[in-house]
Amino acid sequence: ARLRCHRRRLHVNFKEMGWDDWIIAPLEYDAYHCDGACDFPIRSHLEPTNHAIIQTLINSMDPESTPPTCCVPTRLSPISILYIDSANNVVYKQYEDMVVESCGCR
Amino acid sequence: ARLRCHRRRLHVNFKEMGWDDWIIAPLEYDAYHCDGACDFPIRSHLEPTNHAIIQTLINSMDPESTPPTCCVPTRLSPISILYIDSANNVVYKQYEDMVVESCGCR
Amino acid sequence: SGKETFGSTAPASSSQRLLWCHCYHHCPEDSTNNTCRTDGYCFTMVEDEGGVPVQTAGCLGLVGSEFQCRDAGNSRQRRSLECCTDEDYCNKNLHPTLPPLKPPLYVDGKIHH
Repeated sequence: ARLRCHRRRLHVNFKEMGWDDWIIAPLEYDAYHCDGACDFPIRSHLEPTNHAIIQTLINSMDPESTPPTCCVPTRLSPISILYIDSANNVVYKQYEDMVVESCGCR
Repeated sequence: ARLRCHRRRLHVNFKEMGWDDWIIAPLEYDAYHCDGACDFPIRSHLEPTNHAIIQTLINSMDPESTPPTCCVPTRLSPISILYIDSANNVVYKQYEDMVVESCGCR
Repeated sequence: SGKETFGSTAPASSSQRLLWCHCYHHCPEDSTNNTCRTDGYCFTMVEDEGGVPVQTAGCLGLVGSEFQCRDAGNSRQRRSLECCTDEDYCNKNLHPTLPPLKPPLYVDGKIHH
């Protein structure tokens, strides 16, 4: 059976993406991603909304009519990036929502 | 090609769910749900996070290693329900996050 | 690959003005006359779909525009995306072209596709 919704590793390498021409540091970081099944009952740590619970129940009644809910990030954290902007300035900026801290069913 | 992420109809019928023994009204309502592809580039109305954009880019580089992001509710609204509680009282309560107002890629 | 024509003008949001863009193929549900509005950039993209170049256009939000407008250099699908922000509907003047096909890999004398 498919694993339940959880956080999985995702290592991002900006150099491989061809961004080492504008990003100075970091050139890689751990972003993680969310994957896995959201089936009934949705456990509390997956922080379902009321809608997610209703949709999950209807999916279990009639899977063809309604898809299950999806495992997505529910809490994210920022990282700071040192880069060269389009006017050739060196900038140090915090980018919000870059790292998955926890996953849930929505 | 699969439709892109958008809001779709989902009509909820509490009677069919067997809940008309405790829910007085409404016995049905339109909950909607989110469905569709989240592919590059993620348009502004789908309100992607930075992480969702990074994950989408990595998925387009290496689809086997990383799944695409998922189309999920980004804005929800409540409905009020009149029901009989376990102590046989008639209660009128607002349930949060019951209706999808908009969808996005996360 | 993405060519970003950010130009010197800052994105729309810094002067709290939203930018109108031309859009087709997946406009917002409440869109009228193939237009959309954004706090970020307009874009036009061409991608290779089964050998046929398909063009799409629309709005990208300011969040993540540095990433989306630059695209990732080596996406599996051939595509080219350009962004702009200098005036309303600026993406009508963007005409990205598909990057050249990658030469097949020559390994141990055999052609590997």
